[in-house]
Amino acid sequence: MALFLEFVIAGLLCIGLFAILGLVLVLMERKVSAYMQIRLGPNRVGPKGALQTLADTLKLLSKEGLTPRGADRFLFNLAPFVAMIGTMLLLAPIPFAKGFQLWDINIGVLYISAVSSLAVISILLAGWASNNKYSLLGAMRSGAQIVSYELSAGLSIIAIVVLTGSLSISDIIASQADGWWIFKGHLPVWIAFVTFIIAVTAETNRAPFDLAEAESELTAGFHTEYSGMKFALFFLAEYINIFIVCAIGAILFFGGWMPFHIGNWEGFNRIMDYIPSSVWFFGKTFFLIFVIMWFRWTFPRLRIDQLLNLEWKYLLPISMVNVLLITLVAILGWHF
Amino acid sequence: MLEEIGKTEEGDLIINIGPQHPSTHGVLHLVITLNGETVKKVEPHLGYIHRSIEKMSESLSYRQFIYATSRMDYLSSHINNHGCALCVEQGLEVEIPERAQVIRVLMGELTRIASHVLWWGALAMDVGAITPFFHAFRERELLNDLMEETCGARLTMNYMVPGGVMFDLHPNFQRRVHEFISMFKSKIGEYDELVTNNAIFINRMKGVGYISREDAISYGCSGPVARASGVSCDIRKLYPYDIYGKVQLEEVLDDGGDCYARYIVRMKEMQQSLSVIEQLIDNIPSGDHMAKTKAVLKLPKGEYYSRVETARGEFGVYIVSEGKMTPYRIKYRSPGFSNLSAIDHMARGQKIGDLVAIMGSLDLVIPDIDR
Amino acid sequence: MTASTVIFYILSAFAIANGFLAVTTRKIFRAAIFLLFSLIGVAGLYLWMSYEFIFAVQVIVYVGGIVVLIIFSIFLTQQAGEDMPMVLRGRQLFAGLASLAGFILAWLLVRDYPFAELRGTSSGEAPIAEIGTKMLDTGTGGMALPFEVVSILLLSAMVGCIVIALKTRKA
Amino acid sequence: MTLKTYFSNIFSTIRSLLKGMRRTGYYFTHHKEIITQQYPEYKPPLPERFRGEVVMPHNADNEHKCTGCTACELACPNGTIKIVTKQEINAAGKKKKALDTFVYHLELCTMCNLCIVACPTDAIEMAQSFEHSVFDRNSLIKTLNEPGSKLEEGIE
Repeated sequence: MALFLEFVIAGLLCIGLFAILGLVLVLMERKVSAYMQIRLGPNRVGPKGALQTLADTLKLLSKEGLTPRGADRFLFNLAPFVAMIGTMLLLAPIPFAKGFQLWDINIGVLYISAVSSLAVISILLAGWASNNKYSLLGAMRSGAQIVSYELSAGLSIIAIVVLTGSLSISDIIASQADGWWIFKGHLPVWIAFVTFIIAVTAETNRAPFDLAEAESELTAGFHTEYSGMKFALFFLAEYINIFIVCAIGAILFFGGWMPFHIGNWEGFNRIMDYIPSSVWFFGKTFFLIFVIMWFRWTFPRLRIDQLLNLEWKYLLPISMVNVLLITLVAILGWHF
Repeated sequence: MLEEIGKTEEGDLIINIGPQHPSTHGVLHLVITLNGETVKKVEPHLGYIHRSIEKMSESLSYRQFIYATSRMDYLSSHINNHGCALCVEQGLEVEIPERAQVIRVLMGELTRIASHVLWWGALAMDVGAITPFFHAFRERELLNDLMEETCGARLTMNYMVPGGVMFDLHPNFQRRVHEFISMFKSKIGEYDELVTNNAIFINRMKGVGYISREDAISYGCSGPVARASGVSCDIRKLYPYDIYGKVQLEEVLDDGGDCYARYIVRMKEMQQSLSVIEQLIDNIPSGDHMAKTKAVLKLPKGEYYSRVETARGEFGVYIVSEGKMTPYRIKYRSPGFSNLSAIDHMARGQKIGDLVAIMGSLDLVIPDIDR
Repeated sequence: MTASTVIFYILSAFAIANGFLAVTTRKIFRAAIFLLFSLIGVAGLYLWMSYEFIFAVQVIVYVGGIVVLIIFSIFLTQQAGEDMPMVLRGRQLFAGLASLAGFILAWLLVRDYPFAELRGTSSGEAPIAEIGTKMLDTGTGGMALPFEVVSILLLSAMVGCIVIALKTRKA
Repeated sequence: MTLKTYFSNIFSTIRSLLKGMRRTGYYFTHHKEIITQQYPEYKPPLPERFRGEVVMPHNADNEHKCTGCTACELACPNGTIKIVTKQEINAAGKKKKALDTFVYHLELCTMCNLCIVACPTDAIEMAQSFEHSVFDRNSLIKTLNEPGSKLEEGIE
């Protein structure tokens, strides 16, 4: 019975986190874009516009969810839930603070990369079932995109796995107690980090790799026909996905909830320890999220063939060589 | 599911871009035939905002019809009005005071910068970068403000009238233009940082939408589109009107023929316009801003044609007069229409993303095409 | 009946029901999706047995790879949205008999396999490092040879793909 | 493609991208560059030549300058102005044409300023108002002369 209660509490917390993260991230995106575009952004609803996304959610809730004629009704309605469930499953192994992890699975990062491949299914489903040519083209694009970028994302994760010698997320974090991998690992880890950021930006369909929805080409791509709450679910899943991949980035390269320590500066290190571990975790994650948003509001979009060229001609060969380098570093113990 | 009307016999996908589509900048309807992502054919369908301005003008007097041309190419409304005024003046055979000529050229060049700045932002948005659009509007707002002060309107000016300009310059005009020039010069470097030198942008533009010199001529392209293919067609140089014969102006030519060449030509044209403004702004001759004309204008029986260089290319006004108060027939030669006709040639064999880039590089203003 | 058994039956029912739907639906895209759910159900069973590694591999390979590939090939074929023609009665019968025979065969194997002996050795969680070492082990129980054979198979498939892709380019 | 161009490509690409990010990053951190104007609270001053709608100024004695000559009506390209005249007996006892109602269709007006230019007595001018939205388009049909107003002395 206690186990059951635990399940219920964990589930409720997850859903709550989901909703809050969605609201916060959408607001953050709008504010970041506004300041980069010399605008003010939302500033009417609530203090400094803080309740704007809540108002938008209420609007989306009250809107009619249309299903276009000729659509495969069952699959059309299923797609947003697949997107949502896939994302929700990803929350399980993420440690939000020291010892605050829902499920310390021994194959943590492998689990993440496995379950995140569900996202592509939801996009393919949505694109196909909408009976819309834009959606179909968007789905085709994102299929090709996600399947290829999973490779280099996986390889850059493997780089850290090689250094740590474990797939478990808690082990990976524990291995960074004396310094984050981004500082300990020299150039190869930096290369892995850059590849990782590029690959996950592509995997989450964010600009400059937002070809699946490319608004100037395909109006809205795979979710052209979605409206109301069904659209909101896609939207939410996209933002939570960003949070999750950034959390993984923070765990792999920035030590998750590990505070920042410098060698033997005992005083400094102690001060750093006073900052709660959850602050460290969310700080790092949100920094990475900001970087990804920064990309979006700076760069033009790539074309589909350039996108695949980038992966197959640049990222994949580089990260393959990089894995070899990392192995060398790990075997010879060159890292600190 | 898609078999109803969406396919050709060879199994290619037919897809509608527009009439309502984010990248058509208005209600342009393109029917494109796709093989996968590759464009096989582009068919523009026009007429969604046809307002028969030419026919309407036949019932308006020679003072009245000019206002309607602001609503054709609304981004170069000054220059459109200028062309009409020139055509009427050609028939009236009036001498325009030099001050009016200088004001007209100044306004025309400011309009060109305002139009190109907007195009720059819109092109960046077409290829997926949204931020430059807002930065472009910062500069454009300054121009709009200073034009509003003199002309009384921000978009549809109706400032040029047969015989000169409607009002004299506002006393603040020179100061504000100087302010704009210094501001614009400090910001133009940002344009390069954000877009011009961006590797993704260059990749999206280079080698895309190529049109050769011969093809550009045979499609009747004009303006930056033709000049990017090496066709010398700047009306300001070839058939100088008003004060253009006396100012230093370089015709910007490029032989790339692709989207990137068109981009570079327009960027350089902004610099040229800026230099024309700098030459004129401190040397505005004093005098009247309008020649004396009769209260009711009547053109002698005959045919009149005048052309000006708008931000998009050659704009021609053709008037047939029967000697009455209203023209017998008016025909406008709008640059956008001819430039659009080349889109099929440019986009064949390219990707959908390229089609959007090509549309952006043509700088289409749909009311200019439909009239 | 413990909660664990309930979960087992739910997962099995989910996998079987979706598998059944996959072969009975007349829309080919839906068939692919039901197949996907069936595979997810199987993955869930692995997770239930706390073979997390196999679960992850099942999801990566089947959900992320094979089903996506199937969906892609559905996209690329025409008339994929239409109902497939009904299968002839005779073929239906034959297919039914074949699957029944397969089921009986599998059942016989399962019935006669000495699971009891293995149950003692399995400690639940499979250590990943051990799997990795076994993969490259050339001694007894090592998987080096099958691993390399599979690698060569995949390599030749890849080369074959490239050759086919190059041929169409020339034409 | 040699290995050298391969890597120099990568580096030049990354450099150009970082430059763009530096620019947006600059604006992200420099909030005084923000150009947003909060419209209903802040109303930007409009220049005196701004063309918002045609109005007919009246002086303190409720007098206007319109003689009802219909020059503006003729000048208007859209038929925005309709002038209704009446016969009036002036101080000298002579019968004279005078303005009865000056009907202005704001919904048809394109703010081209031709009527203002055409008016020989400067009776009408452009106002700097621009918030014209209403729920009923009939309320855009306006009578510009005030009730009971009359022509100013000395205007012919």
